[in-house]
Amino acid sequence: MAELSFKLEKFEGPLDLLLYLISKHKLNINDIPIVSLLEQYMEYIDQMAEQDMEIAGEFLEMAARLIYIKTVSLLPSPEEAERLKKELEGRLVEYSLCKKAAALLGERYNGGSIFVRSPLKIEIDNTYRLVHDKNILLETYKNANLKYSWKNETTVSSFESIVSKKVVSVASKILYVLKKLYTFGTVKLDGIFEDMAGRSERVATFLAILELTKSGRILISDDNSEISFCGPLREKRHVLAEV
Amino acid sequence: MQLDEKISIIEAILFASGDPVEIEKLSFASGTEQETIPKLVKMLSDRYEETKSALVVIKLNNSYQLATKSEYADYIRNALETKRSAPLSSAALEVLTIVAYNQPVTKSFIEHIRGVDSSGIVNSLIEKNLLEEAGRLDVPGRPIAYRTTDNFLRCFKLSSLDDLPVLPDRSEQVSFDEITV
Amino acid sequence: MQLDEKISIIEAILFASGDPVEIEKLSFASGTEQETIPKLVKMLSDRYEETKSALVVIKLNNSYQLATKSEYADYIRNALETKRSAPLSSAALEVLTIVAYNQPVTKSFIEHIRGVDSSGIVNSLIEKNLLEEAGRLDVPGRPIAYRTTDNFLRCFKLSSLDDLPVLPDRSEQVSFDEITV
Repeated sequence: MAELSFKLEKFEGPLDLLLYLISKHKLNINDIPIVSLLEQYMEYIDQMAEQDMEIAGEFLEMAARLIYIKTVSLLPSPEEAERLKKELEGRLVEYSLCKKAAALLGERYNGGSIFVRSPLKIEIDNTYRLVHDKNILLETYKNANLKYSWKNETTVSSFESIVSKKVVSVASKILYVLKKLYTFGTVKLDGIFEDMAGRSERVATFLAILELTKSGRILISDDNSEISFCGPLREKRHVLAEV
Repeated sequence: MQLDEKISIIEAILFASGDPVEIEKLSFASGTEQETIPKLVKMLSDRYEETKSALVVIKLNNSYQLATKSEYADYIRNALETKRSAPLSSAALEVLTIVAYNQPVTKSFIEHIRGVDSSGIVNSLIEKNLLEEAGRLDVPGRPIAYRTTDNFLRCFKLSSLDDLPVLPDRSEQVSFDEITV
Repeated sequence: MQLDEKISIIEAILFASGDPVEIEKLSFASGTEQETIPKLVKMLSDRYEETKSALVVIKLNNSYQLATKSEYADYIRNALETKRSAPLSSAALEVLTIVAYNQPVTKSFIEHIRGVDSSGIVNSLIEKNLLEEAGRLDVPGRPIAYRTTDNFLRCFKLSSLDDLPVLPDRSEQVSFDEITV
């Protein structure tokens, strides 16, 4: 187990972990089987949780993202899922390129073993001596003023359309629910909506719980009053929560 | 003027400046044609080579700088009482790579590619004088952009960013051996 | 170890230190007996002499320092001064113009118009003797105000500030009262 935890800690982030899984299981990075990748990914996350390692938000967010892609792919029209999958694949290819380039660059590093001097200190007359046409000032002033008036036009109303309509994503709420569960083990269903003001937020949370239930990550109790993790985590978290 | 003398003028200027000096400035200050400067610098390098001097002339972008050969690093560290700097972590190398190939870039660009918060690493690379701020981008929020420094070029034995290793082929399948740094 | 190599170690340490280095330190850092150091330094000097290098080793009390021969002083001055008298950047011109038309103004007024921190530019314009301090403004915080210098008038061929090109429409111009600091 000690060996495993060493392995888990060395991942730089979720993308790093995903690349590892893709390479370990010889998956095609240009056409990832999301379902099996998600399973393997969640296995690692569970292991981290079992070892009481602090799971960084980025790892949970990626879990939420994978679950979301999987869920969307079950919908009748798979275009959205395909788009999200392509986006993730793109990021993975890009990150793997980055890692390769970093390795190449690392080979050249000489560890700061070349030394240079600081400049000689001599008395210097810094007076500016070049001569310019005075109309340069006029041109410059016009441009500087332009900048100012442009700034002036940026008023609250420019942002209204962005701010007023707040859309809460289901993915962010999946993350929210998972985080709650990792902290408390079991969560009362009506408690989870308590602090939510907006309709969009409530709807997203509700959908998040449905998605998580559908993908088998969480379990709704028989009387529909609380949720908890499926599988081995459940018992452990129960104990923790009671202590 | 004797050729030897011209070489020494270049040497004197490089020595006194400490920092990299552009070819134009060397040309202006020494009263020599710009085209001749690289030749004179080459002769200065040869002179150091022949006398087994500890000094070298390195080229950074369009500039030259006088520096010590890396094999003398330990002796210099002893004298200046500086510690050997720890090797760069793979995370730091990743961030440097992203900046080097895409500069100027913002922190959020770096984080998007790496998928993890990289603020601490960027700051420590700035402290190490491998990255520097490059003003603010003219996009909403006016985020700070970052670029690599001359010291970065020196530390990676590059004379300019064009010298960066060619990026691996995009189409290749990753294997974990390759990507473990 | 070769004698050549020992000489170069001394050279490397003197080069990187910049300041004078004591014999004890040279001895410790290079792992050479103290008595040997003067001999090695002498050989380094001879090496410079033979190659007609611009460098010399000078002795100060119990220390040695690397320096340039005095006959190169003018070239060095040329090089270091051109570093400072490079043509004004467009940012510097912008700051200069803002001050010229609105003086006396504070740094925060300049920053307000430009939308970016301008402290460094103001300071370098002061160094170039194009701007100078003009006392403190009698507003909260008593910020320092800046104005242009006589040298500024010379550089832009103006006989007085009244000579500044007339702005297209004065009423469009932001005045200091509008944007209180």
